[in-house]
Amino acid sequence: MSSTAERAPRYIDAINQALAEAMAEDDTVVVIGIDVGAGEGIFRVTRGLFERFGPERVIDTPISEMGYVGAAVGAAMTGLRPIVEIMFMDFLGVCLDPIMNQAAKLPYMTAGALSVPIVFRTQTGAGRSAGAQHSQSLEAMLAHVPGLKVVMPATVTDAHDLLLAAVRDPDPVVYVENRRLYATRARLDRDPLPLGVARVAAVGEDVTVVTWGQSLRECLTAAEGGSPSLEVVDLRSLVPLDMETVLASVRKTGRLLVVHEAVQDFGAGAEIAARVADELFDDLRAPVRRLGAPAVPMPFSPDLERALLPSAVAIAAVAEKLTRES
Amino acid sequence: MSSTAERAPRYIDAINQALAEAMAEDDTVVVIGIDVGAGEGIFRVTRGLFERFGPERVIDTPISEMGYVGAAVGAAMTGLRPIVEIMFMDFLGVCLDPIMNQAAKLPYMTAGALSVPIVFRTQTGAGRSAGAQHSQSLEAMLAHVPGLKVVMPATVTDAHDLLLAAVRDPDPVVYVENRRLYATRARLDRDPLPLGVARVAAVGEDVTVVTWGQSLRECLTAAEGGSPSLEVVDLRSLVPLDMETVLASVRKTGRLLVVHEAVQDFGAGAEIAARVADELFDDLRAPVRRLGAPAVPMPFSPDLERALLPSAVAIAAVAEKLTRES
Amino acid sequence: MSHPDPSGAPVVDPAASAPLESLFASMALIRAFETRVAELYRDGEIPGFVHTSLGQEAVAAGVGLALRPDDYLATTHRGHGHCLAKGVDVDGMMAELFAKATGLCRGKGGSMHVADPRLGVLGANAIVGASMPLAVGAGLSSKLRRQDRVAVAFFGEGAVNQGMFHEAMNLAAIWDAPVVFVCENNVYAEFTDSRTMSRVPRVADRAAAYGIAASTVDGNDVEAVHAAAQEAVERCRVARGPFLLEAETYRSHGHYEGDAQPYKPAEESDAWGALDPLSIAEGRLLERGAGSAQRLAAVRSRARERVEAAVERARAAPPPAPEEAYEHVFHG
Amino acid sequence: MSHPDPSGAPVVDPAASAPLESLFASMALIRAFETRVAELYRDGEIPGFVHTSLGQEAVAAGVGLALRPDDYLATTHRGHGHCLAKGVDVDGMMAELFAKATGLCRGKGGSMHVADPRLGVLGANAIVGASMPLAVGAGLSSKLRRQDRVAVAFFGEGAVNQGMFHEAMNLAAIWDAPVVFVCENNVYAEFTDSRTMSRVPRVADRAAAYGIAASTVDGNDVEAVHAAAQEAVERCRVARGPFLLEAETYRSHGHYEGDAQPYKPAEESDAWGALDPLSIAEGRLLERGAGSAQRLAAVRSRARERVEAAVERARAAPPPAPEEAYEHVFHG
Ligand SMILES: Cc1ncc(C[n+]2csc(CCOP(=O)(O)OP(=O)(O)O)c2C)c(N)n1
Ligand SMILES: Cc1ncc(C[n+]2csc(CCOP(=O)(O)OP(=O)(O)O)c2C)c(N)n1
Ligand SMILES: [Mg+2]
Ligand SMILES: [Mg+2]
Repeated sequence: MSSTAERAPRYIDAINQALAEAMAEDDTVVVIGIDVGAGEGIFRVTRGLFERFGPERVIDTPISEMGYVGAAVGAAMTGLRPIVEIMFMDFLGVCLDPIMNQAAKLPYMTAGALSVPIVFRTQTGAGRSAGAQHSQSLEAMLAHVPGLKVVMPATVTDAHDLLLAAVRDPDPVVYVENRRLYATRARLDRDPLPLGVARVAAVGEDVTVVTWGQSLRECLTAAEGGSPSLEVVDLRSLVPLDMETVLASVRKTGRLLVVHEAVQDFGAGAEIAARVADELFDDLRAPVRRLGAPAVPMPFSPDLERALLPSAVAIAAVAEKLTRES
Repeated sequence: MSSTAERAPRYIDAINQALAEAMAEDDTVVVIGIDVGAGEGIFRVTRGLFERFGPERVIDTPISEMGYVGAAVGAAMTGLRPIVEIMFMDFLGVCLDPIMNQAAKLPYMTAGALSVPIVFRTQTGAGRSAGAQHSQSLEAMLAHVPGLKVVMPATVTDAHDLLLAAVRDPDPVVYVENRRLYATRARLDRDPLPLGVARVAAVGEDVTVVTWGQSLRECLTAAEGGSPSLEVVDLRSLVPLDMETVLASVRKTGRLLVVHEAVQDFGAGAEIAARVADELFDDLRAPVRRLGAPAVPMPFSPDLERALLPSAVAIAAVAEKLTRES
Repeated sequence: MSHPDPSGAPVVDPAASAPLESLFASMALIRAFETRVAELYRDGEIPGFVHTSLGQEAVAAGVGLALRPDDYLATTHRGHGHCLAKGVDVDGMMAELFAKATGLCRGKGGSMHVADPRLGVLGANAIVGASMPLAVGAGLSSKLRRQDRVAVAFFGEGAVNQGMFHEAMNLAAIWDAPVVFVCENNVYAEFTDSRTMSRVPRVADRAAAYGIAASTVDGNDVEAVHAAAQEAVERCRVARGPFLLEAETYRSHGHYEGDAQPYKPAEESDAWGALDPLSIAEGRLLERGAGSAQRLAAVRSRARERVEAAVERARAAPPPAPEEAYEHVFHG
Repeated sequence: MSHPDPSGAPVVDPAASAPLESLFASMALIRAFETRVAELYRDGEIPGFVHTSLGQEAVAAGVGLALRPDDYLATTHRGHGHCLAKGVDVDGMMAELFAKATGLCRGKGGSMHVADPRLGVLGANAIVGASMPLAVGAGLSSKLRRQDRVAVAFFGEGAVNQGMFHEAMNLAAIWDAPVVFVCENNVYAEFTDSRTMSRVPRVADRAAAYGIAASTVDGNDVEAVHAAAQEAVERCRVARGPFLLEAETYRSHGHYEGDAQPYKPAEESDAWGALDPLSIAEGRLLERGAGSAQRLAAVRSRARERVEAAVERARAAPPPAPEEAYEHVFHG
């Protein structure tokens, strides 16, 4: 930790920094959640905030997700801009209503009279033997709910930029961290991309690989092989969905592989795949493929778990196969 | 009502009859929910059951979905076979945890030592000006959760057969009624199809239309036009997903349109579309299309609502366009 | 019955109570509105689900008149009366129920989602229990922004068994949020006598589990409701923390319009019928010489006329344009 | 402190209490298990999250020994002790924590999901509060099937603020389900002193809101816990309805292994450290002449040996076969 000054910030530092910036620039921004205050967060994401901004702006809650997430929605309707934490994405099981039935719907139901500028901060990520109830990537569920924006930062820069953008956004935004990325380090890019724009993370020729969140690393590793040449698109947000960038890339490569850590069946990859297969029907040189986790709850065993998650090796293999199919 | 004896049963009668049969054949079957007992159900689906089977088997609950759905899961683990009602599918917002994190996962997490033979009965359906919080079709969310089976009866026969199959099934099954179908009438088929098998509801040549739930009616109406000639496949269940029947049909027609009442973006139609576009890449004569509701909360206004739901006219138009694209 | 209030003596000067005339007029408006809505629904002029608050007017009026225009209010599927008592425009409400472009929500919300943020009305809500966390958030917002706005959550006694009640009450308590929880105990939740769904018949008795002060009031006595509401609201106003007010009343219509109510014992409805909140207020006004029978009848008929005018305007108003279906999903 | 129990006098004959020797042996096993697990986790031999129950052994042992093998038990992320006290096989548990094929869940569950339905153990659970509705369901099942099996839900004081507590307590009450709610009040929920998260410090005081009888017991006095648990269990056994038992104790390790616990005042941990449940039991046994220091040391070392044997077996056991990842999603 002593060398932090010289070293590039970690993903987790970038989140922390964005939280501090958001709170400093707008005093209606408050952070709400279990142990986010004096405890500095179960993963230490909120460290320093309580000390700096005090208990009125960094608000500890009891274990009452339905209640405090609902209260955060009510606060967002009445002049605050809460960043409310759902400690594990799996806990949507106990607080879906305020997200799905309240925040996502009230602006529409009131024809815009109410606005709900809120960020639902949560984290996900299998690969740590956290068991089936603490390993789910549920972004597809939320992207399916009209009225929610869904962002999934995959890089240190996006961890920072997308969080700030989410806080400044007038709409409810679900911001999903991946805890396997917390320790990754990189310098922040200077020119932030806006929320809603995808990024070409690696330029390539043969196969477009669309991904988001922690799978980006696996995809980039797969791309390092060089053959086939992969163009990796980091989607950054599922809603809004930047199909232009995706389509432009697939127009060039003629092939698409969508990769995500979430369960493949009825996952968000299906939407991308279906759209591309439709819109580029005549341009595709090979079928659009997807690679996600198989339809099983995530097992505790590290070996079993590892075998289920899309790896760089598997990504490269599917991509290679795609080039042979056309 | 006096002519019921002569007339074919309604969809709602078929559900009621299946409930009674399931309870009669197995005395561990219990019905649990808000007002399912003496009140006979808010839509009168459970009428007569309380009188016939008594308060120990038709169990009224307080407005405590998280609690009573969770209790039903606990009861299923310990010798009962509960049919638990979630009055509107939208109320998943207040009871997702016992479904997603308990029932779906406990059998796997215990390597099969526990089983959870439970039916989550719920109903959905826009088109009745019930407003954005009472009109959602959320089957995609549940189909995405490994460990849940998801059935969506579209016909009177299936309302009966799939419910009985769901109760007899050793796994958690989500059984989704559509309230716009309650009053539809038909005689029960004699030979029930098992759970997990799709049904060709109309034979046709030009375009395969895959659907489920209430949209089946619209698709069949669209098919009546005759030109283009539509082959309508009623999926009956999303999990298990009978791709064989779908693929066989699309192999024949070379074209696929997936139709559902749920929001199209990140909806279950994307999974079918992505699979077919992949597996039949060389056989497709036109791109796979989807027709679902646009990504907006369902408005109260009947006019606005009607305009958003896939209609027979729209289905026929998309199908017709598809035939022109190849 | 009043729970011991840890923070001391009454904060409201009884003379500050709204005069019974105003309370009566507010109730008359609600009665007229709901009566007409029930007819219009029966006749198919209003779509969707409609839950009227007939018989419960005293709760809405009594609480509504204890609030400032900038106080917050979150309510339920049975929320027409609460909105009207808070001052929401009758035309805008009626047009909303007719799904017209002139409706408060331009026809997108309907009966179960009427809202008017200009008057702090955060909306009716079709999820039982959801009004409570929303109101806690509004109260928190008021407190943190150093305002003295109070947030009121209306809910039925059926909602008390929802986990959201528990979590919201506890949050309001530990955050000392200016929230008045108003439980309208109208005996029934849909078709169920709520007394069978809890071993503790009195909702106010549950407040002790959160260290929240509470009281039960005769919900058909509009003056009693108003006095209790004012007391509770003023406590919040001066930062003495949340309060649970239970108003005992009776739902005189079905759960929804069209409900035949086979589950209600006749003696019960008869007994409550004799306790009509408008008649009680009328009796008192006459007794006190505060108005003649004629003048009171005029108040009622002016209310009916006001509602009828709203109906005419709603009928005449245009529906929302088709493209509006796609608007307002996002602000940005 | 005992709440008035509406259903009458004690149902348990005090002489039927398990002897202190058995309770001590049970605690010694849990202590040995948890101590070893903490080391193994620190050394990276056990993956995932681990939450030990060190310091809380008396609650597990006292309740566990009041149960029959066919009684149901649902517990939390901190459930090792409860499972062991219910009689779950030490080898199977340890192997599960090692993610081995010989584990109770064949390595698919892990520390937070150990289960053994043969002994009524419906599982540890990683969702705070989830044990409670599951136990209510098990109790309902027992009741409707005319069995006399009792269901126990373990949970922490932090879980009491979850809506599931509220809903489950009320359901158990109105269904008269044979459920003992055991709240292990160990002061902390993660890094938070739970007394700051409710205005009502005593969990048992919240039971009145459901009409459920409740009591608070010294959770470090294994005999007291056992007596109270037996009383509660027997009430359920004879269909006198649910009970809430609060056991006051202290989490002597961090929330998870590795937690540095800056939030705990030193005096507090010291004070509780002096109340070690095993030492208390030992002192009493010696005082009563029921065992020599040597014999008690032998009990402790046998427990450590038992655990060490389990560790060796777990280490030697094979991991699950890769294809098992795809099995057990469905039964049919
Ligand atoms: C979470 C949820 N569960 C169930 C319902 C269906 N429902 C609508 S109103 C109602 C009864 C509410 O009773 P109460 O709270 O007493 O209010 P009242 O109708 O008497 O005003 C129920 C069960 C719902 N809308 N939301
Ligand atoms: C629904 C839910 N919210 C939050 C968490 C994260 N979490 C795990 S344990 C815990 C604290 C639980 O405290 P308590 O109930 O007192 O049990 P203890 O850990 O003290 O045994 C929290 C907040 C969770 N697992 N589930
Ligand atoms: Mg009621
Ligand atoms: Mg604790």
